[in-house]
Amino acid sequence: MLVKASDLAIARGGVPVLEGLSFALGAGEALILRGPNGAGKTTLLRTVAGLQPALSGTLEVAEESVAYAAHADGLKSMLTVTENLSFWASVFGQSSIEAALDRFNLRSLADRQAGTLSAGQKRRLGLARLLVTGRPLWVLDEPTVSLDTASVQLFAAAVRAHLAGGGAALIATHIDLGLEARVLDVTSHKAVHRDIPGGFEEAFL
Amino acid sequence: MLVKASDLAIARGGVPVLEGLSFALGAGEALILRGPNGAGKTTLLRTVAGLQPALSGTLEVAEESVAYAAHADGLKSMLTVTENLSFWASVFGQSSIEAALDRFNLRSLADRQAGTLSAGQKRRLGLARLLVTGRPLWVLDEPTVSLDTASVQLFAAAVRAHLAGGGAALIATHIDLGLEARVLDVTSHKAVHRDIPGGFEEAFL
Amino acid sequence: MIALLRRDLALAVRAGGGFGLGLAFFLIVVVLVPFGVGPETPLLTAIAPGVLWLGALLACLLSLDRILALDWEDGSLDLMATSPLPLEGVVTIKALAHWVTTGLPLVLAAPVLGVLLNLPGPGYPWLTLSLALGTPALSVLGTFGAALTVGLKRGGLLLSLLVLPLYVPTLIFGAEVARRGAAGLDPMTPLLMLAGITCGTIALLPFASAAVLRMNLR
Amino acid sequence: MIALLRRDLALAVRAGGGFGLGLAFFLIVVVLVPFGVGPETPLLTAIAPGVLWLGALLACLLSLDRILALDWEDGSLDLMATSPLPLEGVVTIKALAHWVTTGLPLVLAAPVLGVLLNLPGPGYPWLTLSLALGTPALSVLGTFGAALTVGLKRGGLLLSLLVLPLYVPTLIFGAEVARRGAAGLDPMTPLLMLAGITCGTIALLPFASAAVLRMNLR
Amino acid sequence: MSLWEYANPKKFLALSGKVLPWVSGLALACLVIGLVWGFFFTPEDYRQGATVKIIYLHVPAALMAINSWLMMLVASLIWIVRRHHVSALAAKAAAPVGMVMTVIALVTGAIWGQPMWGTWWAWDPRLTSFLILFLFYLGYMALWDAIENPDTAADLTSILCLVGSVFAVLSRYAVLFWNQGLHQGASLSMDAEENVADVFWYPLLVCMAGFVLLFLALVLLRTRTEIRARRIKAILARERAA
Ligand code: HEM
Ligand SMILES: Nc1ncnc2c1ncn2[C@@H]1O[C@H](COP(=O)(O)OP(=O)(O)OP(=O)(O)O)[C@@H](O)[C@H]1O
Ligand SMILES: Nc1ncnc2c1ncn2[C@@H]1O[C@H](COP(=O)(O)OP(=O)(O)OP(=O)(O)O)[C@@H](O)[C@H]1O
Ligand SMILES: [Mg+2]
Ligand SMILES: [Mg+2]
Repeated sequence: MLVKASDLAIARGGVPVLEGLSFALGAGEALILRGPNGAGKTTLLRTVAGLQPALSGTLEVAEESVAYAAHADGLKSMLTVTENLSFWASVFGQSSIEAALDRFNLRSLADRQAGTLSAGQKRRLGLARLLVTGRPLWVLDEPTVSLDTASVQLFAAAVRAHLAGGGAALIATHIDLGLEARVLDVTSHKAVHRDIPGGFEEAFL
Repeated sequence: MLVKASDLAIARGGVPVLEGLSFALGAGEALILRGPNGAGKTTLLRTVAGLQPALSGTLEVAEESVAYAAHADGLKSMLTVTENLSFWASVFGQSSIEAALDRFNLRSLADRQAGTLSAGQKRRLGLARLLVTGRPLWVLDEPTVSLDTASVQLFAAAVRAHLAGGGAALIATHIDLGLEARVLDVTSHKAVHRDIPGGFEEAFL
Repeated sequence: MIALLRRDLALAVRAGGGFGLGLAFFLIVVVLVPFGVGPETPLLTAIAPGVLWLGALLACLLSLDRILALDWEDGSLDLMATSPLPLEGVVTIKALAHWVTTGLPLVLAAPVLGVLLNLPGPGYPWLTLSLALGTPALSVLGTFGAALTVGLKRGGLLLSLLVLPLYVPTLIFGAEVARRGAAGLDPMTPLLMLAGITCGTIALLPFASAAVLRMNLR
Repeated sequence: MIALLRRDLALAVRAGGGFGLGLAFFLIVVVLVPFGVGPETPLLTAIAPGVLWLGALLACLLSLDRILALDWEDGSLDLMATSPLPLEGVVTIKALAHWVTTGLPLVLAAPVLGVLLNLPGPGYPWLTLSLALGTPALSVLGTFGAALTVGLKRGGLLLSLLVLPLYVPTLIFGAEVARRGAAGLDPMTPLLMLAGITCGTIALLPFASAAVLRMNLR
Repeated sequence: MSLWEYANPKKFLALSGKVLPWVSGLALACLVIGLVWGFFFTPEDYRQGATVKIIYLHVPAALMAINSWLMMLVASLIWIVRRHHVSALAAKAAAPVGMVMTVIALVTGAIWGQPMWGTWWAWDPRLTSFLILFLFYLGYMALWDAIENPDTAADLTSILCLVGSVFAVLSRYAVLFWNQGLHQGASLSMDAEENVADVFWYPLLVCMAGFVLLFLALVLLRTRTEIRARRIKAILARERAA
């Protein structure tokens, strides 16, 4: 089991946004998060990635297993595509970036500075970073933003390969990725109990 | 006629990307730009918006007619939704922002700081800005990024209303917006004549 | 235009930057000087007008990159360039907003800080006057530098490098007015020069800034 | 870790920031001082050690917001926090990279600039030594300040405000070493204090910086 | 067409390729003659002793430091008005040369100042304005360096050069006003009375000619390098896009 959440409640900016979330992901599984804008998908993903604490409930994530991809890609515009990837590869203790370049069709852009890429090309580079982390659990926040249809296919294929290799993926998205995966619609988990213990105003209510 | 391009060639970072583009947009018309990542859609839109010069060909855009919406929304995270909109309204000499708030369902967020909105809510605010410009020609670069399906509907309705009111729209997108509009696929216009006069490296070849 | 000024001032106040911090930096520089050069009063008195002018200049300098960089990053500048506002107007307003949030508080605070450095009595009005005349030029020149470096990622230091030599005449005449005033001499000549520089930059530089900005947006 | 250091240095060089600009700012501050306080040699000699130290401090200060803000804005910091690197290591490396690109060039350039301010002969080795010992503390303290302000939009001035008081002890002892050295007195006591401060900050502050950073990322 | 024809990079490369060896050769000859003559075949000054000989480096370098900024200004104007790439690149090429000249003037001046004024550095107006000039060079070069798109870089740096020139002149007056220093005035006037003695004067003239030629040669060389660099970039871009 890579992640296991039970009766999780999360807050953003001190306001509870989702509650009663329970899900689990094992090797080879993917879970797609859906929900309208502002529902709390980003907040949930940040919690799973360990960037913010949960409000209540339990969340177990395997140690050193998460590769997180947020809205921002964390690219250095002054470095080339290769340099950007190599940096992350060595941070995560991996050595080769060749597979990632090939899989996201970045070979021809390898020596371009990241700052001169188009929106979709940047995003492809951001996704290629996932491959060089070597981490089993991908936590992805709207990964296909500004990708064209061919690139969305590339991405779906990469996810499928990752799952086949024993990985798992937790993906928030608004579009159909063509993946066979469970879907968790967070709409029904909207927080109504404004007094969930742990909210930072709670002490004053 | 709001825009008229004939045999337009454009370059990005000194490299010609598209050539032989001809199109025209009159009142009530919309044109959807399609093409893979890195094709040059953003470059074309920036040219139409007057932010960069064309390489060759002619481009006629009606004076003071363009409302441009880029990837970045130009929001000030420290100002509230209302303040952000009012600022742009007064820059463009308009007075009321009520219609824009209603049309993009921002009423309930009106007093929130823009920085605390979710990705999709920010984008809605960025699109609402178009309504307060009062400009007839909308030039939109992937406007529906991170919008949920309901919001995409809102956006399509807004574009339809704009067209019905005598406006025009030039939209680059990768997804289907459900608009009845002509489509221009830029793929076939990829620049092959590397010696288009005016490219800044041209003199050196 | 007024809307832009109002927005910029609101942002300066709200973002926690604005008024307070420029002043605070000025205060700290002035306070650090005795730590650096030692506490002897005659020495401090001798360097007081210069240090106050230098402090004002550095406080100004430090906030220059706020003038345009934020608007560039979030895309507002692109949108403004396609709006009915002329870019010349935009840069003028930006300079004005910068002066109101940075220069003006410094002018008001300088006499108070003069006390810390034992500025001689007759120097106070001249110091204030010279700062009031000179700081607008600093803001306008700074806006030019900001427009030059706006495309470059965190051009902060490059900006300083470009702007500082441009500040030299203003600093010399400004400090000279304050120095002569403090020494009881006649400060008219440098005062006139200072006023001339300020008027000249305000009249001409916005055009250069707008041109440069247009190129950077391209 | 080494990868991070290498990347930061590459970025400093590539972004046109790095080595050159910190130095340039130092140079400019030192050059501007005489314009402010006047050209009299004895006066300049008297304030030279202090001004050199102040200039180094301000040059350091100006580049502080590069330490973490860029990585924050483009999301790298979030990604690094979820990577196997410990945040303590990240902030240490960041401080080291800052020192190599800013502090080290200042140390090397200070003697040259000393000439401009007529620093007396015996002061040179002590000035260099005090800067070499003191600037690492400035970088480490600066990283702490950068970690504190990283969430805030363009916290540049706020950062200065927070960091400058922290710089006071380093400045006092550092300038004292240089001053005593220049005057031919015995600079041992302040030198030891300076070394103590530097060792202490290097040993302890990274933990505080990492903790603060973790909170800011939340 | 006329002269502007040579604003075409290829024509310029061809022409400058032919001229360069001659200019370099002449520069070398003038410098060797001038310096040897000046250093070994002139009497020592009765007050300054042997140190006076540094004048053969100092004055020509100071001269070229100013002239090279002037040349950059002219080239920038040409770029702004007529947009000839070679002029932009020539301005870019001249900057480091001018900066080195400034540094030579400053350093030889400092070396000279030690015996003459008893100090390496004094805040004399002429020295000070050179220091400011040095800063302008530094800023100009840093700006070229920081911008990726070469056309934008040319545009921005030429405007900086224009504005900078105005402020360089302003600074010069400000500095003069601020401090009337130790350095002697211009003694290069045609007025023979004010000139240095002829024995020093002739070799100095040769040295100055040598520095002018050296400057020309270096700028030509560097412009050619810049053009070739742009050519490589253009070809790479074309290949990548193809
Ligand atoms: C470091 C600083 C110095 C700089 C930047 C500097 C700059 C200059 C410049 C620009 C000129 C050309 C003047 C002209 O053509 O009108 C010049 C000439 C000269 N400088 Fe310096 N100077 C420096 C230091 C000194 C020192 C220390 C001396 C010592 C006595 C000196 C003596 C002269 C002499 C004799 C001339 C030639 C006279 C003339 O032709 O004008 N300079 N210097
Ligand atoms: N910094 C913040 N302070 C306060 N509230 C915030 C903050 N950031 C987000 N919110 C609010 O928290 C809620 C959840 O936001 P979140 O970003 O998780 O939504 P989301 O599901 O990712 O939406 P989207 O699909 O638009 O990205 C939203 O209502 C949003 O307005
Ligand atoms: N600053 C730049 N310098 C050099 N080349 C650039 C620069 N910006 C973009 N390019 C290149 O120009 C081409 C066109 O880019 P553009 O952003 O117009 O594409 P796009 O069609 O908008 O793609 P996307 O769908 O990914 O947004 C791309 O191949 C891109 O790599
Ligand atoms: Mg989200
Ligand atoms: Mg695009």
